[in-house]
Amino acid sequence: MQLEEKEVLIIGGGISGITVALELAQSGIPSTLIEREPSLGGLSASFCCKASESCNKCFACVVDKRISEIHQRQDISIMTQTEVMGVKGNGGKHRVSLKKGKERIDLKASAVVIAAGINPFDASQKVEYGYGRFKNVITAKDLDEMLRYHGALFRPSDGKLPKTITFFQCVGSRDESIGNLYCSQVCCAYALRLIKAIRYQYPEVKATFLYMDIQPAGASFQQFLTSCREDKGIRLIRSLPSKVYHSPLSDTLRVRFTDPERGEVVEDSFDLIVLSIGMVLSKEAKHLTELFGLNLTEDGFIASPPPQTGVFVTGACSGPKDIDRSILHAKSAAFLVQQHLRGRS
Amino acid sequence: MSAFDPKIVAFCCDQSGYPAADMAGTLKLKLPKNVEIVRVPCAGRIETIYLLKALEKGADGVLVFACYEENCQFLRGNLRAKGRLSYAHRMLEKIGLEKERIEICHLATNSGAKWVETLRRKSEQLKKMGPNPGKL
Amino acid sequence: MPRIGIFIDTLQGSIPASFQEKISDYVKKLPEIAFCLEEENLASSEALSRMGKRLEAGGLDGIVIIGGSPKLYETSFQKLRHPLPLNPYLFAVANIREQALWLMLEEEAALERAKTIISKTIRAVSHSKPIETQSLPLKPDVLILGGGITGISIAQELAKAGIHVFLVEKGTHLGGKALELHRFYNRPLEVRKWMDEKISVVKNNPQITLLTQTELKRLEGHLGRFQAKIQGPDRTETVLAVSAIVAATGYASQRETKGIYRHKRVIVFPEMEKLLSETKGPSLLWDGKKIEMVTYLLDGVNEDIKVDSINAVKQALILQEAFQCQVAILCKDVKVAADGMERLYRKAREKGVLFFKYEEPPKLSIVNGQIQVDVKDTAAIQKREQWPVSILSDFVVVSEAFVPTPETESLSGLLKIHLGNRGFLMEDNPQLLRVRSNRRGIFVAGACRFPQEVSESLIEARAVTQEVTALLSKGTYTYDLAVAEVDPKKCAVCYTCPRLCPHSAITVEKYGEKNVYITSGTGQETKWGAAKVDPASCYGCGICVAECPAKAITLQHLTDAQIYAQMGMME
Amino acid sequence: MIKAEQKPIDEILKYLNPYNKILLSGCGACVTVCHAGGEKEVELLASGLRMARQKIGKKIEVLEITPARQCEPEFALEMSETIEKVEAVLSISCGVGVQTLVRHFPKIPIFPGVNTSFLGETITHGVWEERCQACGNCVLEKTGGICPISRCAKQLLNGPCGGSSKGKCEIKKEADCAWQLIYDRLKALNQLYKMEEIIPAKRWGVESRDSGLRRIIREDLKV
Repeated sequence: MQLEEKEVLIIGGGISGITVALELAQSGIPSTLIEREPSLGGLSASFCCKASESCNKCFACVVDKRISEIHQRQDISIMTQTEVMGVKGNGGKHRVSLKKGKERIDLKASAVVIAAGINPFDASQKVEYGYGRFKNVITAKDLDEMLRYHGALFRPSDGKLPKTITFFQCVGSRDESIGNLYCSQVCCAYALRLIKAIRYQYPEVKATFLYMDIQPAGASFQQFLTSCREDKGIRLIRSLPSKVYHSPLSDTLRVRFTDPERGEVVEDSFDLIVLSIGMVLSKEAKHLTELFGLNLTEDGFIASPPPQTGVFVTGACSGPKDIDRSILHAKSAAFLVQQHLRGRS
Repeated sequence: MSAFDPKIVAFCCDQSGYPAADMAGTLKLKLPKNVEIVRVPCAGRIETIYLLKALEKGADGVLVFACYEENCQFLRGNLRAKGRLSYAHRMLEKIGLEKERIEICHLATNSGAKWVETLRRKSEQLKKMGPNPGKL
Repeated sequence: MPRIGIFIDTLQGSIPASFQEKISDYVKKLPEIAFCLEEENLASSEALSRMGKRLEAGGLDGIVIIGGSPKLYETSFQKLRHPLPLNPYLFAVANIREQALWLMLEEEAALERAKTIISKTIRAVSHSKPIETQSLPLKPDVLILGGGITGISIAQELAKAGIHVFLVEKGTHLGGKALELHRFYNRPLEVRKWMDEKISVVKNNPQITLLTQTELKRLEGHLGRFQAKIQGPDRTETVLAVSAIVAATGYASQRETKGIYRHKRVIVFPEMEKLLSETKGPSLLWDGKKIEMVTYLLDGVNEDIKVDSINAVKQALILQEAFQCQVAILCKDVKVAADGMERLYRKAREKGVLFFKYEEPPKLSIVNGQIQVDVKDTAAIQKREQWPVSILSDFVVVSEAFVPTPETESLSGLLKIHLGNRGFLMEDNPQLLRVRSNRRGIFVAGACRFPQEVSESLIEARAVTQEVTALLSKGTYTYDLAVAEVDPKKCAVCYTCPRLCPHSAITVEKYGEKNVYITSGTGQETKWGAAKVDPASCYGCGICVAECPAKAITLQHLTDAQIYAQMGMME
Repeated sequence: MIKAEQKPIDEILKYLNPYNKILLSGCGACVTVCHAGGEKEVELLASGLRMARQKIGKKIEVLEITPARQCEPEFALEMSETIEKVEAVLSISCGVGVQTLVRHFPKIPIFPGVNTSFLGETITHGVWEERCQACGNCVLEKTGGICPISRCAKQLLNGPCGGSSKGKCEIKKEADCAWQLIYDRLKALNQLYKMEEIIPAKRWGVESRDSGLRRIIREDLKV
């Protein structure tokens, strides 16, 4: 089963790209991994640990481990701050021209893996929630970074600990008004995990979770959800808020939503609002689909081309995925790449 | 004589504590001066005797940085460490030493801030407690 | 006095020159030092080759690298075995960047800290000893347990990769639970046809030895040398020698059989699926009467499993479109976290499928031979007192509970792999990346880990195939002897370590040297053994070392002496 | 085998109070297996003793040794050189080991460091249960292999008593009723007739524990 050394180009240094590269290296296939940003890890590298008294299975630590693992390997060449400029050829004989700073590099690749990832939904599009206008309306990504780098929860406006915090689910997902007719599949789990982690670190903080439907994730989710439901400091309310107002005097945010218990519209005040933003395909990934002549799915993610094209799509850019499933999909993509290369030799 | 600066031996699991320490360094967070970092492959490698020997040979406190429960690379190393700590705690109580001198802290690779925070807190706590009277 | 060579890595200037000079001055005064060299980027290949040249002179007991985190260097020296003329385990790293320079407020304190770290590292490395590498031949033979969709797919893909597969199924035929499905929710195929094709490929592939009505009875050995004793249909036993094992034994379903659940109009998903596949006409008939109202009752037993929700929406659409039935779906949450599900859900709503979200379990009762379902709909924008709704249905489709197969527990014992909280195999520890088990060479895939949708199982199957081929493709498994080792003379055979080894790498084996008793008259040796660690299966975590009451186990690359050196207290 | 449990260290400290140099001796057999007196336990206890004495400003020197089996005279005698150097010995082997040392070292105080608990079986790692009281006259043949002496709180030979309820003992609620176990097992073996057989009362004072020092003499083996 000896394979000839053939270049595999992996576009995107997030967890999916990293996993593909590591898996291929395990099978003895060297690859080149390119990443637009100065460091590897992509979106998931900014996530914080969401454990409470025990691990809540968010997989964020796995990303950090994989990043340090890939840096230790010498059979994977990593090029950061590198972008794809053009593509020639097809059917597994691709010539890809890359740009790293001012440098131009041409690369021959027998297989190209696109793991370009996604962008978090731009929350300012939901004007009614006031992201970008009110300091204390933040996205879950902002919260993740706050907890990861500062290890503490605080209100952006005054640096104080918020006593009440609310999560708005489905921001940018399952939303006809912005045309995103898909579930981002990760937000329920990450928001609840964040709530749990915050409640563990700051038992005095009360959390509210405004949602449509709770989407399960993984084998231990039931147990986790039950523990959320039993927690007196967490209110789970099936209702999506309609609008956020800011009261400048008390610096709190008033939220208008339908209370399903009372069957009427109510208002409640919170110190901090977290928008659980979904996933959208990034502009750069869209550009790649044009370069490689790929199609988009109905939901606006990249559709997988047939394997004989030598182009493989994996990770969240092929449809919303959490870290766990991204790793799994990347492994299966690595297998397809291997099969493709074997078929050609 | 200068103010009492407690010496802490920090056992760091290579799967969480040690990378967290590296991350703390990268974030340029500041650590109490007198901390000895011991790198172990897994908290399950830390024997009870190391905890006691650390105190006996001059440490004022011991911290074990282990992975969160259900997140051990080796499945149960963190639980074994927890069990061994409870043995050490029992012994310390019986010989009249504060059991708070030995503590376990669960964290993950990406918990640099928590790592430093825990050590700072421990250092303050030990300052109040005073030097370990059991050290030789 | 050991002779230690020192390399100071300034990491492209991230250790400032002034600091580095002070360090050099300190180091050069230490008695153990053979030489002290400076590099700008030690991990670069040029620096490594310079280092190689310097080491060729020999006469060193160890090398200390003063620089950044050991994680930057270790693998380049150890796992990849950069051709350096010194054993990689004689290297140690003094991490003065992350752990002194960056963690300290003042430079003075950082310098003091760096000095301590360096002297500790020098002492630790003088206790190190070279550790050799071994390799284990791996034949391309794999055992797959379970002939469901996951097992079949893995067998098919592995066979393509040139690996011989024993596919063991305890039932009489392949296919498993997938055969209960009629259609997929996300692809326009008939499951049966699609499965039949796959099954015939598996049956006709010479690389696949298919063994139906066969069960695993006993497993011995470790990675690369598993000896699996299986029992066939006529109780014949065979021993298969395989390199790796995949467990894909699926799940079982359990139907509620009490009270009204016995009623013939209360059915489960597979029954509805069958009814839909068998009915050709324009309407669905039951006892000669047209079915007009079907209610789905979800989340009673499998609240966190998406499959039922997906199947309910899928069936509801067929019922509404092809058979003009009215469908109501009662659930706690509509699970749309699957590709394309949100659109399917919206389509169902547009076609008139009713969705009710309840908190209290709905009540079922029999009214005029039909089933009345009373539910309190919490999702509607109305006051609490307006919540109750009654639905009179011809059929109520309820979920079956998805449970581990009855053999799961004994299988976990045979394979020595872990059971999760809910009794499925392994479940989820993030560090195992889903498909690995706690034992090297054994993988877990599909619904025996957790019940899931077919397309998810297929992805998981491919991921397992990737893992297995990556393991077997090189023909050998190469590993360092940086593992735990038992001293048989000290072993008290207390079985502590085999019980506690998280990777089931320890067995009690027979040793000739210790406690040999000859049974009188027979001349046969019955030996009292000692624990033995299989080095290829050991991950080097050290749990057994710390737990052994007789101090009989040593972790080769991290001995007590090395730990005490790190603690700054030498005996 | 023999199961033991470490004595609380404060109790040990009390009787070691007069001594400043001791030998702490473990045993490589039964007490190692039940994690009460092996080499590792010796280390731990020694460290604890040193710290405790340091704390009260009365240093103690602790030498450590763990022979393969302390209950054999030869192993005990091997320790004599070390024992001569100390003021007292703390033995964390079973009571037998302690007394082996006592027999051979008449002039040195020897203290026990563990409570020898019972003859028992390992249930799982860290859980041990009594199985035998060494009554000297085994009845297991009659009781389906389950010992009523060690496992029945009342040591009934023809049980169960009236307190057996839902298979549990009335004295120790969490323990299984031994006679329920005996019944179940005999039933499974199809030997329920054995229940009808009366087991005569044990003559504790004649052939068993209460008859004074018990001794086994094998004339054929004696040298």
